[in-house]
Amino acid sequence: MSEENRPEENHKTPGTLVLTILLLLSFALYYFANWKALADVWHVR
Amino acid sequence: MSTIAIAGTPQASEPPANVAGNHPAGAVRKCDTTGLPVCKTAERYVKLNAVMAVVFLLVGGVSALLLGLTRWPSVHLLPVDWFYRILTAHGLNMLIFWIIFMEVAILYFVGTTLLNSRLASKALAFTSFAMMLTGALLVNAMVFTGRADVMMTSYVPLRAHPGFYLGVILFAVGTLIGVINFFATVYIAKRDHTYEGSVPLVAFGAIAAAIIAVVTLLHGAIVMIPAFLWSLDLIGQPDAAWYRLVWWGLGHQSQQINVAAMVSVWYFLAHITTGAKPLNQAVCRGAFVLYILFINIASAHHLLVDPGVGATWKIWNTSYAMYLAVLASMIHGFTVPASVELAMRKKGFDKGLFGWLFAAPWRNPGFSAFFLSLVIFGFLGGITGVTLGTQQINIIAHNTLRIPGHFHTTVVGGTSLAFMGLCYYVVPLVFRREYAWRGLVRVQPYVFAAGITLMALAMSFAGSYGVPRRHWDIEFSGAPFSPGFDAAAHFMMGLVGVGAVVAFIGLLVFILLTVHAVFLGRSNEGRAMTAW
Amino acid sequence: MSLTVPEKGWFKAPTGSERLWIGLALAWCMVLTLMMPFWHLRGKQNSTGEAYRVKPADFAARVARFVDANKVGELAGITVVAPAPGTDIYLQAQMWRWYPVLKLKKDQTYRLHVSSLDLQHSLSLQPMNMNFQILPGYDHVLTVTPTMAGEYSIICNEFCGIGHHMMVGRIIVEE
Amino acid sequence: MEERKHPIQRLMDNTWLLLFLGVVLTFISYTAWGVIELMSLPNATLP
Repeated sequence: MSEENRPEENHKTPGTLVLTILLLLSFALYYFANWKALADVWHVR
Repeated sequence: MSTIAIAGTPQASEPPANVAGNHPAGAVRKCDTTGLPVCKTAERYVKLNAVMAVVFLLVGGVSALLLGLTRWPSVHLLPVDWFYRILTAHGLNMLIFWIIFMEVAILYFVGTTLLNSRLASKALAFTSFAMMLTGALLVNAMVFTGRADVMMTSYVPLRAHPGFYLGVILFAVGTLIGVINFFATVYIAKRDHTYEGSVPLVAFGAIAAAIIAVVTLLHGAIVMIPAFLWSLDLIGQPDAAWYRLVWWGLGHQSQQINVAAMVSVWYFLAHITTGAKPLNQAVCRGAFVLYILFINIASAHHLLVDPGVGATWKIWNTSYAMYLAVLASMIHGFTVPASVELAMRKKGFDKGLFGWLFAAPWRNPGFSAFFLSLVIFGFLGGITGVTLGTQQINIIAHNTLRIPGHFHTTVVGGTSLAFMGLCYYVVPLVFRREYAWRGLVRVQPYVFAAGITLMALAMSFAGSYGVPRRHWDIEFSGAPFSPGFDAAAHFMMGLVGVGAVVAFIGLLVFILLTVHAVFLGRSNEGRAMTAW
Repeated sequence: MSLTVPEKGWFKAPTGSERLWIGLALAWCMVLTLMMPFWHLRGKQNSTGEAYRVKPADFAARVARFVDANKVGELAGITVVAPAPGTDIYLQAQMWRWYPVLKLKKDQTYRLHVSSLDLQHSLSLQPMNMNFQILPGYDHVLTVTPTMAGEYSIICNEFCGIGHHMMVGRIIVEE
Repeated sequence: MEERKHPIQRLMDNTWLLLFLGVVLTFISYTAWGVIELMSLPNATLP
């Protein structure tokens, strides 16, 4: 069996998963902080 | 090519690949480092396009320095007319000429070397290059002689000299011809069976970029031809809202070509610097398909507080049809570092969560440029882009410095930095010349990344205090009222200046070392390139 | 690898942490997708793009009538108007001024019509930092409710020529 | 024996279909819809 088709035990990438979850958390923080900032301005439609 | 024969099962439905490719005799050489075939015609045009890319990068870079020194409140270098003139030149040279010349070079390289094919047409490659160069020179001539102080966007009814629109049209049509030449190469490679099965992943990414380029350039033609005719007084003024709608089909989507090309370059550099292989090609390709189908409609990001287009149109289009292109970027943001992690772990750097990352080849400028590009694009560019492109949130961001703060982390910290990392391999492999002063090359990506990050973050903060983009004087001298920005905003504008200077130093080091290597570097013909 | 053709059988479902990440990312994209319609229905700040076609001359004439009917004074050489709450009010953008100065009441709702007589401009209310694009030929209607009293500046943040930085107007909101 | 391919793999291997879809979807969703929105605007009454 070739390298790329081996079962996924050899495909463990825990470091990358931690990095991407960090990305998701900062994303959520920035995103909702901006909704909060938006909620503070005048009302407009 | 390793294929696995399962006992009793016949092989693929396609006939076997023609390993020699479809090159005429003498038109191909074997790369001394990688063993890959290099089409000599394509190589010539890769060189020509890459050299012009760097020339326009220098023009855009000097402009950037002047702009940074003008928006630095205590320096305020340029007079008002030259500020807007240089700003116009900066946008066009950086966002259009540097990047698209580079991308045409990438397309020619990928279409021929990775697909093992000859370039479809020498004549088209020449026509494309000649038109692009003429167009870019014409635009620059118009801008620097003060006949097109209209910004990169040239929003009607602002009006430039007809030569300006003609230059943009020539450049766009020239690019389109180059893209057609690439597609023709993809076609003849398949027809001549120069490869077997599916195209390589990097080629697939390049195809995605080329498809996005077609959409972009069609919009460019639709909007620029009426603007050109209007500047000649042959037709009436195009409608302002219509112009914005179609122009951003050019302006925003041209940046999506960059995204697709940059991600391909990430896969390329990850492989060539660490031996990384994607975990699952179907996932990577699926993400590129999502780009092709959905990323272009986010041109709506620029019209979120515009009159005329309604909330449904805005919400649907700004969300890339339910954020499917964002999903694609988040997938690449995983698959690219994961492939590096896997490769490093297999080499034995298996300690803890991040042992692989610390052991990565940080002294290799190809790797550091690629990984910094990934981090800057993901953490700064991606997050700010999606947030600012949220329909309602755009109310507190439109046309403030938050917007350039965002796109300097995507297009400069992301795409330009990745392309610089690419050059550290293109020059030794295609020009077959070695870089000198290698210690300086090793620090270049860090200097550039630090400068651009500082500048972009400072722009973002200043923008959240309301500081406008494309603005000569935030003291508003001569205005009836003074808005009086927060002192913190002025401090941030100072940091914009400092960051711009640092980034410019990084850029200048890149350009000088690259020009030196191309014209005076030690030749490595006949042997492998010196490893970084 | 990424530079050569993939081996046969490359098309397969993701597994392990890659699959987990795709799931997380997809869930987050659904959150992003739902936020905009949610805010459109429940939030107080939306840009609906309400607009009508208008000839610049017609708009200028309407602004002139509006100013005549509601004039209360002058500030820095610009006429100040104090329209009745709940009415249609007008603001004109041109190189390089906003006209007139508007005096509004806090927590009252107005239908603010804005258009340009020449180039594209962009209305940027400071220090509130609210921004809307203003185009010639389009009557952009913003149904706006000032929720805070004070003096606000309107700067132009779309490039409109050499005097762009001098284009500053004012809105005064009284309790 | 014909090799069986997943329909999505077949889409990924078909450059021309991808090109077609990429162009058409953008023109419908962004450009055409946007232009229709602009064209269907009524004239201002300026009350």
